[in-house]
Amino acid sequence: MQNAGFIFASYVLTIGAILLFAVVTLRRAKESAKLVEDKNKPWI
Amino acid sequence: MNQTPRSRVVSAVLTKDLRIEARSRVVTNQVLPFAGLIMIMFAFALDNDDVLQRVAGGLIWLATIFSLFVIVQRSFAIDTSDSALDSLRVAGIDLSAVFLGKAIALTLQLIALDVVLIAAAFLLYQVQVSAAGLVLLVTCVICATTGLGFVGTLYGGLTAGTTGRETLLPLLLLPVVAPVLIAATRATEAAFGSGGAATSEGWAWVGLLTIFAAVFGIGGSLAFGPLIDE
Amino acid sequence: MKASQVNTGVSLKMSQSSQKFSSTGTQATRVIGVLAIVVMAWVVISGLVFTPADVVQGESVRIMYVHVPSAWIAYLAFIVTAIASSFYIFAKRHSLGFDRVAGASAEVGVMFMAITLITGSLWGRLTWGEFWQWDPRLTTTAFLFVTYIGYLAVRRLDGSIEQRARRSGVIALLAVLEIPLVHFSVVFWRSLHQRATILDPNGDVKMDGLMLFTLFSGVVAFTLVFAWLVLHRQRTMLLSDLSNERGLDNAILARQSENASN
Amino acid sequence: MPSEKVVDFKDVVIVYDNFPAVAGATFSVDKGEIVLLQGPNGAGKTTLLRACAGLLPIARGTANVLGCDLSTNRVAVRSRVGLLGHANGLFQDLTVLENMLFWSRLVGATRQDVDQAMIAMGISGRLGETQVAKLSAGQRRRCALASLIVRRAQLWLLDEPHAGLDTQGRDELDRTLRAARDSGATVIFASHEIERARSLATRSLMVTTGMVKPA
Repeated sequence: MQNAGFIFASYVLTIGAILLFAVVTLRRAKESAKLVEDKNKPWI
Repeated sequence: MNQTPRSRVVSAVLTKDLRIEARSRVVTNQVLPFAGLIMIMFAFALDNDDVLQRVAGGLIWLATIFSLFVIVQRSFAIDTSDSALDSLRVAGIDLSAVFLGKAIALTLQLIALDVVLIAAAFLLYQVQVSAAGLVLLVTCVICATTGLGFVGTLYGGLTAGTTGRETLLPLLLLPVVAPVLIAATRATEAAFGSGGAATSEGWAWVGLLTIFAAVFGIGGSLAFGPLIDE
Repeated sequence: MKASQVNTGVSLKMSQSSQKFSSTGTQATRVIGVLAIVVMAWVVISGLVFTPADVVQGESVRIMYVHVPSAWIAYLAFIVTAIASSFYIFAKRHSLGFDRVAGASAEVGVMFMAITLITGSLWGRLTWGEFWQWDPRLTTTAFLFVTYIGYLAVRRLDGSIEQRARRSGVIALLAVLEIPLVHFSVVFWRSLHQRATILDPNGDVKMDGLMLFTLFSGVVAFTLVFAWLVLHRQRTMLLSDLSNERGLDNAILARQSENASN
Repeated sequence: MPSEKVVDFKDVVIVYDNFPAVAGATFSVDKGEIVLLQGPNGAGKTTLLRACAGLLPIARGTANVLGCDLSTNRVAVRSRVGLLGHANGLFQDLTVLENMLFWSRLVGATRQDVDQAMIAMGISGRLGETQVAKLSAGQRRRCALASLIVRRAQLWLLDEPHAGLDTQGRDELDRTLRAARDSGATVIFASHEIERARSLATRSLMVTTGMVKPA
């Protein structure tokens, strides 16, 4: 059924895009966090 | 220090830009044939007088907006080629006056371009215009080119001297000038009476063009200084 | 002053990141993250399984549970960008924190707007039989999407952090001015050229209680996701600004020692 | 006041293209001095001059020019300095006179100032009617210097002003700079031609790898 494919695709795309954004952000954060001292991280 | 009067800076920048164009004829010799060619190519491609009459307004403004990118880049190439823009910044003058001067010069060049494009539409596409339509057409050209002059100068200044400006400028400008493209096209169609449109329908669009020009005239005067002042 | 916020001083000691959290995480982001996952899971299950098919739209209404919230959150993100930018520009003390929030929010907004456009065209294919209609709402959304891609391109122009903040702040405010202009011209343009009545994405849907609740849960889930992403992204921006700053410290030291060795 | 500091830099770092072109410069210049910046290519002379003109942001340290704090207000200093960079800042399609009149209108100078400046740099008469694009490099340099003269700046910042000039042009330039100094201006210039420049300068500074030392 074509409908199911389209509906499924829209859910996968949405959640996939969010996860991709999150993973890329966290990975970049981890890399730069090593170079920065904790006292410069106001959220800690 | 003594600040030079705004009006003097505006007129100095305006006459400088126009005089350079009169000497170098870059816009006349390169942009005008390019825009004219767009009109001719469409005449070949569509090859149908009825269709051409209907789309004439859209083609005129599409050609204008494509030419806008070239004219804006040329306008700032004049100032960046020998770092005159740096000298302008160091001269400590009011940059919003520079913005106005350059925007007016750009608008006048666009008006000249549109006169030629509209003449081409009369010749190639057999459009017709009534007396009331002509008034609408002239007002529409003035309002639309003023808006384009403001917004082109603003984003041209931002991208001047940056790497990748050839692609960044259209990316920034295209969504912004979309309202001008739509409104000017509809007003011009109303003036030509394309597809049975009444002349009176066009004036609302001219109103939108005026609002656009006012918004970017004021926004540009305020923002131009901070944008290029680095 | 501005400089003191990012000034790390010259110190070569590596940081001992606290083990409990990942680099940009805190207790608060953990809670938001867990909540977001839970609510999102509910939206997916309810949207795909529990809710009934719509009388008019049929099964394709299920796309709405992700499409509508992502559109709303995209607009929310651009509003946040505009507010943060105006705080940066108009506040006396030009705080770079606002600039980072503006940038992070715009990035997330562009992502949600891309999701909106894609899911919207999938829905349109099922409902209208076409991927795209020149409907005012769609057209405005597409122009807005390009505008904010341009905004992100301006953020990547070279220059100092302050230059980036000033340029992009101005562009963000201009973009906000542009939204009503684009919207009115497009609505006006369509209203003069009536075509077949287009199915309104929200209007024609007869929603029962569970469907409304699922849609509402979608908005909550996406808001949580938005908050989580912006918090992390904005902190990541601070980290990369700071580590660039450290890179600069090292470059200064290298250039100075080059002098001593001569 | 016995010695009024026109330029006062303390540990100034200036970043250009992600590179610390000036890496901790400390120096000061008093009113009425003619200071020569010497040093190899890439030492940061150009960056230093552009920063003094308020064109580049200060990344670290404190910089004060003509009483303006450059890290808080770079723009205020601009109307009071005159900068001649590597480029001349001229419009190729305009004549020498048109260029001069353009800049003089912007800074509010009179036609008389323009004529005097053009005579001082030897570009009056027939040369004035020539398009800049048709001039030699040295003639363009003279034109740029003439448009700087009408600015009547309090601080002159010159990057390789002697480059491209013939002996006569250099004499005219030196005379102009001394006259400017006598009327209360301060001059900082960078040059590679040490012999010539030393006779003009009242003091020399050595710039190497972004740092400044007395020469």
